[in-house]
Amino acid sequence: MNFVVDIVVTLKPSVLDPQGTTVKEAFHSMGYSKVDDVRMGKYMEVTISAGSKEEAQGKADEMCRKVLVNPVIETYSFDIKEQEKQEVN
Amino acid sequence: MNFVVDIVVTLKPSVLDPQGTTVKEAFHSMGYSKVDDVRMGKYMEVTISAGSKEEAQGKADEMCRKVLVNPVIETYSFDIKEQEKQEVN
Amino acid sequence: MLRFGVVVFPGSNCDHDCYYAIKHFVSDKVEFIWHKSDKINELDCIVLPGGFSYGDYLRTGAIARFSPVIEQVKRFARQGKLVIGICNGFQILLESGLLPGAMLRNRSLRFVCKYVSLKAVNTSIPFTCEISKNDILKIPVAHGEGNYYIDPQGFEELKKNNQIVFRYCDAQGNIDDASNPNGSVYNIAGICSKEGNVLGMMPHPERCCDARLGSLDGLAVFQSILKSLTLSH
Amino acid sequence: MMEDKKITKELVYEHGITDGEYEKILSILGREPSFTELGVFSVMWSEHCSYKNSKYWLKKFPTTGPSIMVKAGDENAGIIDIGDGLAVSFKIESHNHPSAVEPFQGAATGIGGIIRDIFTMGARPIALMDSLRFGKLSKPNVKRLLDGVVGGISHYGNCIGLPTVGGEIYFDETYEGNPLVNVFCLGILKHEDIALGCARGIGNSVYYVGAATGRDGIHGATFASEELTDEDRRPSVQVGDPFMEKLLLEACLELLQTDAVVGIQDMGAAGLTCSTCETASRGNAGIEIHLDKIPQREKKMSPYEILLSESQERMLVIVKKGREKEVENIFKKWDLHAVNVGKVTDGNMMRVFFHGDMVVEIPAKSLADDAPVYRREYVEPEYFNRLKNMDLSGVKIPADLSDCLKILLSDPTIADKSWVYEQYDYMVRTNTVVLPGKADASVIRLKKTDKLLALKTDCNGRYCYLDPYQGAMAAVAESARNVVCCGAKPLAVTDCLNFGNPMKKEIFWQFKNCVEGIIKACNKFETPVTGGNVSFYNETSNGAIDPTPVIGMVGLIDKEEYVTTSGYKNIGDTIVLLGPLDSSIGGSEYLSLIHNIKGGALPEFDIDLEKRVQDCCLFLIKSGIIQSAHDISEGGLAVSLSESCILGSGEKQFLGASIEISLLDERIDGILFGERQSRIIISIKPQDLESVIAQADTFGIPCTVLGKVVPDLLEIRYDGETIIREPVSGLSSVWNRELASSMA
Ligand SMILES: Nc1ncnc2c1ncn2[C@@H]1O[C@H](COP(=O)(O)OP(=O)(O)O)[C@@H](O)[C@H]1O
Ligand SMILES: [Mg+2]
Repeated sequence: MNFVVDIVVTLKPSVLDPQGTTVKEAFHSMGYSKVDDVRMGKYMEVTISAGSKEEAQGKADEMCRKVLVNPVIETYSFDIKEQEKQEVN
Repeated sequence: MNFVVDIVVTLKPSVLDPQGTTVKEAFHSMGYSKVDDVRMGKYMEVTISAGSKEEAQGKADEMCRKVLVNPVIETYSFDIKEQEKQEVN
Repeated sequence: MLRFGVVVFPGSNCDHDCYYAIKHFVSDKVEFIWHKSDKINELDCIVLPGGFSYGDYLRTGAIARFSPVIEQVKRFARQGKLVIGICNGFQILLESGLLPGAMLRNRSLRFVCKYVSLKAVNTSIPFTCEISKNDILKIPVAHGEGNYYIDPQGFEELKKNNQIVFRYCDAQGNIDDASNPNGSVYNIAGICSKEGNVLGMMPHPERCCDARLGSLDGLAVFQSILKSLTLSH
Repeated sequence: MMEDKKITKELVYEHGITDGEYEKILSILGREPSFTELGVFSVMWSEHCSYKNSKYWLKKFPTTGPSIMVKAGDENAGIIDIGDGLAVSFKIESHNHPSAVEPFQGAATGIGGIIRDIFTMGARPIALMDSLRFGKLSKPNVKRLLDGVVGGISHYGNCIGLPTVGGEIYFDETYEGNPLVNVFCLGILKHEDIALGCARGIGNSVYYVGAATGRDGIHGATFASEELTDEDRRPSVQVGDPFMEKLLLEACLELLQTDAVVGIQDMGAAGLTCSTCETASRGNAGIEIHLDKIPQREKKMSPYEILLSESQERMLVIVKKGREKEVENIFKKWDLHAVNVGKVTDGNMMRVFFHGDMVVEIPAKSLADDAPVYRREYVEPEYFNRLKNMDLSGVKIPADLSDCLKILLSDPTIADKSWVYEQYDYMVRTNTVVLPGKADASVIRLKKTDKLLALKTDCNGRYCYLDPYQGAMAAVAESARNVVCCGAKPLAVTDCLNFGNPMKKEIFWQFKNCVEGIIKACNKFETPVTGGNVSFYNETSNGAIDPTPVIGMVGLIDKEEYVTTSGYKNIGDTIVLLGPLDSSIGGSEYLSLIHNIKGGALPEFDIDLEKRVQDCCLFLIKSGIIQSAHDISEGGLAVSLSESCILGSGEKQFLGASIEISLLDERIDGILFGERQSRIIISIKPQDLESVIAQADTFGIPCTVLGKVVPDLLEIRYDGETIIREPVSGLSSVWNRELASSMA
């Protein structure tokens, strides 16, 4: 079976996010004053094959911990689906 | 009301994604042969205030198009919630 | 003669600079170590040079730490031998756990290449024994992710063990925010392992070993290595 | 043949092919082209690949000389002998339109492309430069473009490990919406290592190496030949992969050290199509390739798409029969896939197959060399005489000239550029002897030799607008002057000709006159043109950009001692002007910035005098007399003096200058801020003044003692009256602050 894993990696809340701050300021300077906060992260869409959803889950978690995420500064979450994700827009 | 907008910006499918490709190859060389594809993108969590969900939606869409995304190479999708997103892990 | 090895990842680009500086100004015996090597020759010091190891698109050094050569480097370090990581080399040392902490993007979000001043705050390790305490060195930085981060606990550990080696300062030696080129915690430019045999630093000492390039301050690091190795031989 | 769209008149026009051109295609083929073949012709005969509108004029450039080893136009880049068995290869290229659409990736892939042009020649790239033009910095969109472009250059150049050692940047309304991003690369090689982009030897294998092919940039070459007006036709822009290119670069250079390679060619504009037909054409051979073997990133690509894709980081390599394994092993070492996709054939045909079907059969030469060449019409634009004859005598001299100086120093075009170059790793490879910002040009050493090279790009678009012929001459002259000020003898140039739509007669007049100006100046300086690039259609709905023929100059420095920088060195040194004092303000930054006038006749420019000034300066440098040298360019004498003070100042002490000028009946603002060519301000030890005066006399140039180096203050007196008196610390902070704070 094929699974699409949508992974979001963000900086831990305790770590300063200069990129988020810059984007927030960009919004403000363009007149979007109602933007209260911006946090930036990485998004990864990984397609894997596995025998079951549980197996895919385990694999994805391992891949995050071993490669995709640096636990000193980052935290992650993911979502697994069996079919392709639908794009808005 | 406060809304949390989770935005994902990815490269259009036809555009080369060197980040994704290198990560995929890294997985393969580490023995994760079942990884079929990796696409990398940006994730942003933007907190905005708006009168209604519809207003927030419209604003978020405009912000994506005007600031966050270059439609020549990128595409985006987002999700709006009224309260804070829960982090897995 | 003391033997140096310079690790070459496909995206290393200061490998030749390190090789050149060592060969001409430090020790004749220097060789390249290919990243796929799972065996290394007898060496006294390994240099992890600057560059973009495997493109570094995920995180700097994130993929390099899985290369065969890094296993060798870890073994080498465990034996108490000297390992110096410069710039990307420092990032790899962090990712592979040989040094504590992590690198974030520069707070300006921009790459920065310029001469900076460094204060040598630990001069009791093999990499700095020829430098006097609180000496100010002018050595260039060139990086996009040199914003060193460590959590408060880890930071206390670093201080307690005297692991902070270089800090960014101004020309007069004042350590302040204005002299911090990337936003690193406590103006940290370089740290060492508890045992003192592994050094990671963002500035590039190999770029100032040659009088023709404007500063000789980088040579002090290599001369320290030479001195300490000679003494221990 | 398969998947054929029916060829209609509309389809032919959509491909930018005229009726006459289509006739020519019919007569070459003796039949109707297939859809794929039509695509092939359209990209090869586009302006970008064929130079059909400019070729006639480009052929007039001086391209020969005693040191030319590979001439302009013959290969991807020219090659120039620098002695001791070494040679250099360098070239400049534009990536204007992609950068306007996607500044970061547009600029990044520009760097990728120019680097491939150089290592294709067998040269190891050792330095980059960037020549940039933007609209006024006060516009948010300009900031976004600048940030993206500099970020993209920084990303690609730094990652691949090449120092970006210098360049230039201008801010002017004319470039708003159509920024110019020209990038330069220089490589070095041994004489015996020259590699050629040719396919010969029947039966030799054709290899495809590097990134897989996707649908990106299809018709990029055609796109570069259109104006940026219609939003919807904006094409997809490629994303660059500098790490891939680093692998390609190292692998190709390693490969070229074997003798297994017959020819090598990068896939730039018009991708696979261009590289196959050009190599075959150069080798007087035929070539056949099989598209189904081409590594593909996307599913279901058609032959048309595969052939026309401009995916980045790809090379074509012609390998000797029987040596394939050796080649594959080298690529494997660098984790690259090399695929055998075809072979060199008898005859002269380029044949392309797809799953066994022949989809293209065209004589290679007809694509590469037989593109139509047009002699476009030109006419002198109405503005030319009007602006030239504009009377400037009524321009008021401002009361506070100190204030004017500070406004000029804070003008982003003049102010410190460290915000830009500090984002580039200009030191990697440990060869950069004169760092950016320290002198009029950048200097790199060549390890294992005594030689050094000085590099600079130059062009003032406003001069070229007001007087294309003289403006282009001035661009060559200034670039030569800048390398001379560093102690180098000008060697050769590359040029990037950025203009509007060549179909407009007034634009073509600018083009023709600029080309003639370059020819005149290159002949004078004995600097042949080794190659370059033409970028037309730099127009927006607001009209064309100022004509901007950027010149990239390379000079050779024989000895380390000759290396000279701009900053003053010692208090008490005498400051001398080589060349004329002058007060004309036509075309100056001062006139534009302070009085908002773009006009007036350019100051008198005598190219013979220019050459003598440069010769004299170089002679004095070689005699060991000169402490510092800095030419006068934008902002005039006062800005040049200020810069030498600022650059000479250290952490402990500011250096200033005490200047005394007497010249009755001349406009003081013109003396201070006028921009006449042919002028270099030097500082010398007082005891050397006599020999400087004697040498100036020998070379037949005017020379004026301006004053001396003093601590802290810049003071300028005119006929005894103090008109400027400023602490250098203040000037320095005005000059340093502007660009960085605008971009913070
Ligand atoms: N875009 C750029 N990239 C890199 N270096 C630059 C750039 N623009 C200017 N510089 C550097 O800044 C210095 C001053 O440049 P410029 O103002 O063009 O000098 P000049 O007016 O003497 O020609 C030079 O060393 C130049 O190489
Ligand atoms: Mg100059």
